[in-house]
Amino acid sequence: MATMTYLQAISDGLRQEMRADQRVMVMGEDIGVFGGAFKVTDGFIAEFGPDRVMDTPLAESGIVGTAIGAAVVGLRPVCEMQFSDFIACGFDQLVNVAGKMHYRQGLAVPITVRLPSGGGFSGGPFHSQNPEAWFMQSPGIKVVAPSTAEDAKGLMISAIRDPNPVCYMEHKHLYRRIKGEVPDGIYETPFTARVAREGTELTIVTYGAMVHTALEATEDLDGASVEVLDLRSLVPLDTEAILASVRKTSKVLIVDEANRTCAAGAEVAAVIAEHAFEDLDGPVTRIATPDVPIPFSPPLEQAVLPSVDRVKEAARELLAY
Amino acid sequence: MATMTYLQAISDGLRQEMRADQRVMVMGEDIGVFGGAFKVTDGFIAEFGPDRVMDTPLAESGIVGTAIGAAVVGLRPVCEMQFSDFIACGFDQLVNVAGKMHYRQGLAVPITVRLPSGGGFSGGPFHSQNPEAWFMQSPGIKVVAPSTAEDAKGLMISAIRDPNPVCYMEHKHLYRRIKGEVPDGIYETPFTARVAREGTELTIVTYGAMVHTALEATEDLDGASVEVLDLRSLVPLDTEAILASVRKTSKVLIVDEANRTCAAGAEVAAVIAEHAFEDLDGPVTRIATPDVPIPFSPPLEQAVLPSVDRVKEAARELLAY
Amino acid sequence: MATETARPPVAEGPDAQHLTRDDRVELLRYMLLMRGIEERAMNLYRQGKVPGSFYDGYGQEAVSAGACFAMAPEDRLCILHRDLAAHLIRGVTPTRILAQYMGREGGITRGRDGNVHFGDKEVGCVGMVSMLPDMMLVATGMAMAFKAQGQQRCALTWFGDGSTSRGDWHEAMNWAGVQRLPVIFILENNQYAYSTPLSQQFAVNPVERAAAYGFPGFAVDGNDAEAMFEAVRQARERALAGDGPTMIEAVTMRMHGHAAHDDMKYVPKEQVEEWRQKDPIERQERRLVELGVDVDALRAEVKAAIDAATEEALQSPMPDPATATEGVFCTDPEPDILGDGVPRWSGFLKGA
Amino acid sequence: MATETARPPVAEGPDAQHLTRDDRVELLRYMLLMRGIEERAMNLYRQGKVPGSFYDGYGQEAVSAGACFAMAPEDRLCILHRDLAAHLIRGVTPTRILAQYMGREGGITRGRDGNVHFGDKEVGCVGMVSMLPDMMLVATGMAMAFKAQGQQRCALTWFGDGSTSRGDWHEAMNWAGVQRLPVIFILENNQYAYSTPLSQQFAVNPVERAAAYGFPGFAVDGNDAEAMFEAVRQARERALAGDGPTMIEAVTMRMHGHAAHDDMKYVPKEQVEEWRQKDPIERQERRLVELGVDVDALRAEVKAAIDAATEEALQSPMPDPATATEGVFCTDPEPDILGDGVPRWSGFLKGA
Ligand SMILES: Cc1ncc(C[n+]2csc(CCOP(=O)(O)OP(=O)(O)O)c2C)c(N)n1
Ligand SMILES: Cc1ncc(C[n+]2csc(CCOP(=O)(O)OP(=O)(O)O)c2C)c(N)n1
Ligand SMILES: [Mg+2]
Ligand SMILES: [Mg+2]
Repeated sequence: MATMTYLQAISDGLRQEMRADQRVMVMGEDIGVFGGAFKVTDGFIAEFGPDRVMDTPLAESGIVGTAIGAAVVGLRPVCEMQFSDFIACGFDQLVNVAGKMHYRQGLAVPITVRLPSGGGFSGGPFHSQNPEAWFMQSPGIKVVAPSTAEDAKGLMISAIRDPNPVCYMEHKHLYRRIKGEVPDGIYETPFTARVAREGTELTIVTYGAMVHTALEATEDLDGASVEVLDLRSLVPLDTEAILASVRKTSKVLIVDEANRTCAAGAEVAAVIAEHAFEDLDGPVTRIATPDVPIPFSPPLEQAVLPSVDRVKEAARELLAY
Repeated sequence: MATMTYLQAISDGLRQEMRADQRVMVMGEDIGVFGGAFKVTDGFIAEFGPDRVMDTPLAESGIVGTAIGAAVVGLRPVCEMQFSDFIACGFDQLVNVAGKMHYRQGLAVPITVRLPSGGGFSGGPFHSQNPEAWFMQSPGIKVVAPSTAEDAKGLMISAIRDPNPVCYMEHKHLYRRIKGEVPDGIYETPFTARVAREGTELTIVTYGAMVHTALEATEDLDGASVEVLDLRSLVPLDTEAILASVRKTSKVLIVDEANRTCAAGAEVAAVIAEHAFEDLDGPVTRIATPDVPIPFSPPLEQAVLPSVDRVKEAARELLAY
Repeated sequence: MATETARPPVAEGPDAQHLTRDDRVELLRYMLLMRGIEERAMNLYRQGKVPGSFYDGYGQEAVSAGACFAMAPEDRLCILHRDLAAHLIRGVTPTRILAQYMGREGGITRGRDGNVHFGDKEVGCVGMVSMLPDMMLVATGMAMAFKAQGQQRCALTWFGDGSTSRGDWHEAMNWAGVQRLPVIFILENNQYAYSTPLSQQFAVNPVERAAAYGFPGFAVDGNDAEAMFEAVRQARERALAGDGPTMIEAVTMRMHGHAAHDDMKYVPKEQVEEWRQKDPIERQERRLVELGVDVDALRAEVKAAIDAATEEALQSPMPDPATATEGVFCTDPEPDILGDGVPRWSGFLKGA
Repeated sequence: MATETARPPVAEGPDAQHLTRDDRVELLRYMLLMRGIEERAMNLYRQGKVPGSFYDGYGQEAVSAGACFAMAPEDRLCILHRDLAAHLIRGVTPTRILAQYMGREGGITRGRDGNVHFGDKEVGCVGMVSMLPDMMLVATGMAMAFKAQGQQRCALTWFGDGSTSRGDWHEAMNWAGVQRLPVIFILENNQYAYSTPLSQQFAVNPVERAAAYGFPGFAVDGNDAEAMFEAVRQARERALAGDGPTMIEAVTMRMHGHAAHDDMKYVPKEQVEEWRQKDPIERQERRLVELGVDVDALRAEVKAAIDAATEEALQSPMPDPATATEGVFCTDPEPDILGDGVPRWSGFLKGA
């Protein structure tokens, strides 16, 4: 065990898996000599060489498309988008080529696409998005979103080992802010939800950076017993864990940093509304970023991102319901 | 008034608006001399000339991107995607350039993107998608989806007149199958929901081709009084109309042809679960296409698309709940 | 640049050095098979047995047959919608192709995907997606993997004239060029993209652009299977020698409509007539007749094979609707990767 | 093709025919303003007053100043992240630019977007998005509209060397070429894309590709504002004459890191040193000193303007959080389109 930041844990997972499996390569813009915009692959090129740590041209469709080609002939490419927002430029290759391949012709596409996502530091409209729901809406793509250092490493390894395209949502605002004990060596984190805190009176369903917002908001909420469920995986979605928790608490608050409409939180709400109707003692409440590009200026950005205070307020309302 | 097919009504709306407003132009692959893959713009080039009816290179990003450029200097471009599936290739320009422009710098982007969508005729995984939820998840883009000939024309005109980017979802399976009375001349259909049939015991919330499936399924459902709400517009979403209907009937079934997860139907369910909790007498039930690429072979395709029978069954269950 | 946009350096006429008499017969066989299967499929389409739409490569048979014949079993391909002969040469049976068109369980995609959108992973092919020319990048990625692993293999893909307008074309060209990858790009210039003539697609023929990416581009008579073979054979040698990509323009003509529903009113009759004179199958037949080959017997053989395949394909059941949602995800942690094709050219047999 | 990839046909040295003495002073003024504002902004960044990251165009001032100076008020532009002088020349005040960097209400985007991602619609500019080089297509579309409406106007955009690898670059080049549109593309070749050197971006310099799209490409000394002006002036004449697009490579060097956080360890010191000798501002100053211009006075004037602008920008309030969700959609059915810029070059004043 070692204490690592979320960012170090991502690097560690990648590095260990590259040591363990010659087929694993990383590719992306400025990830080689420079070590990546966020330094996730710092030092990799020295250890693994330029064939396995590939600086690519500035071409996201190219990154995803060539990764698919490399995957079907036996490699296990891990692609980095410099920011998750740029996946819009590689969207077609991901949803149409990678996502539909196995269903169409039984050919597996084991690629991992690293998507540094999320806001909170004045990244503005093009460096703050949480685009996971686009891929939840696109069949054939798995989506994971770690919130802790331990899961960041374990999910990285599981994502690489998974024989399907996996979008690995890494929240930039957790990179250096979140630290934790991380097991040594190789381990796989399953694509299932995790109870981040047990509770009996209210369930908060969330993932990624919002797990920490939810925990902080309900750490000491007038003594209420609040369960926080960290989804970890969005595709597959652990509906069993969600429903089990809701059955226990009868009240649910969903906290999602993405733009509200048709986001992961909407899907979770829909699942609960259909399958836990009898168990609910209050409305399925959603907190999310309104449908607005993420503004740059701090007061504006803070006004749109879900905050500890908003979560507190909504939780109190539901508890009192 | 004249009787027109849904397809003719789209053409008529486009043609009338081009006659009324010199700024309106249409552009896309094979839309000029050939009149478009579905013949929506048949005869247009003869009437309006090649500068206003532009055959473009095979380049979807180019179509959307140049339309944006033309719009900000004063034109009102209507772009055709040959199939809605190809918007994945123009995705970045639409969500990042068009969608965020007005918020960022107060510059309007009045473009309409025609998206021939939907399955039902062995189009297979690349010619059958319902991609509207991608754009519902992307701030700054309006999304409309007519189900009748009258609305197809009226929404086309409203979409062109709207000063924002509008995705106009035209369901291919309605093109020649659906006919109706269409008012002459120019009229605008508002971006609000429409009660396709009034009822008191159950609400079906739906849009596009599924309106017809819902109407057929509940035409004579053991004498039950089923309200069918045709959303018509997905962004903005007419939550008032949805909630008013649910308050009246207390039961709701959502029918959506898109892949289930994070689709428009999920959003509708989430809205209801949050804001009509007290009014519900049964689970918010969703029928949608499972998360699978739309298969080509008829028995497979029929197995995944929502059918009249599945709607009947779900409606009966809810009515009996 | 212009100097490289030329025919590849080949002696005129059939290349006796590299193609044996048997090879030349095989080339004809696969072109005949392609045409025969597509004609049969069109009949089945008219009978309502082929769902959706139907695309064919009538008149373009030499492009895929000649090119694929030069590819080794361990090479990998992304085959386009007018390149049926390539599937056949790699080893896909006519039965499975016809079953594919009809959406049967016995088709390559088991009814999941339709018509030409298939590839048989067992014989080293990735099925195309509809979005053109996405497969350029997939082929480039295969070549990237070969080079990264120091393997002596190459990748090949075709693409249409119209599809060169799209961004992925450029990303692939640039990527392959800057990394000097063992990949062969075949521009299938059949004069139209759906209804759009070349003049509305580009101001300069894309083959002229190859040099602007740092590799050679050659124009080849796309209706001459042997010329196609020779150009690709040389391109493959360059690729394996580490000399990077090659682009080959196969100059040909789409003799049918874009798809079954298209009457191609937009194509001048004379243009079609002119190209009819250059039919690639008749051309290869004339050569073989000169060599004393019994072409009629070959035709009969091919027809019999297609008859039998049709029967068999019609026996294949429609897929079970209960399976419709299966296979979206791969559940095998160590799934098969692409397999090898069948060696067809005698040059590979000698080598083996 | 190679013959067109050359300097545009200009006599060496300052172009006395087209630039008056005042014009040449103005060019220097805007370059000094750009550098001064960016230096000031970097200080504000270090003081924590500029949120997010910060990008500048140190050493590249001539590229935007020279090019934009040649554009008429009725022309339209998409300005890139290292082209601040273009905003100034079009008519955006230093105060609004500094307020923009600091996320204030008085900035061009009123705090909605950050740093260089802005454009002032009042003066005919569309703010860039982050995704490079998306604006190539927007500029192409503006030119398409001008041509469709028979207007005598043109569009211009810049793009970086690295961004030429992306598909949108190609779609724009091809589209502009095949439709012969009045658009000017300026390749800002500053030797790097973030940490990536040219050798990993392309095998052939993109300016060499212009001919492959059917229009000329010229390489210009990007550190010479007057050469940039003259190249763009000529390109604009060609565009207005109906002769289609022009690509101009501005050969320059990114003298600072990619953004404020980047120490550019990956750039050899000698390379930076070599380019320091070619500073575009010093160069223009030397010319003007020879003409007897009081450059020190100009510098003082510019500094005073920036001081005043800084004060004013700091007075601008932060945006009201209550407005954070406003303006996603336009509610005016007849919204303003892009407006005209300020005529700066004497050639436009004469004409008026
Ligand atoms: C990205 C994309 N946009 C649109 C289409 C629709 N479409 C199918 S084939 C075709 C024309 C293709 O022309 P070309 O590349 O020349 O190939 P050909 O069919 O002539 O062999 C078009 C526009 C498509 N398949 N992909
Ligand atoms: C599509 C896209 N991918 C990645 C990035 C991240 N990024 C920002 S600037 C940059 C390098 C750009 O290089 P170049 O085009 O040469 O412009 P320069 O900054 O050198 O002026 C990168 C990779 C981006 N902005 N857009
Ligand atoms: Mg073609
Ligand atoms: Mg650069």
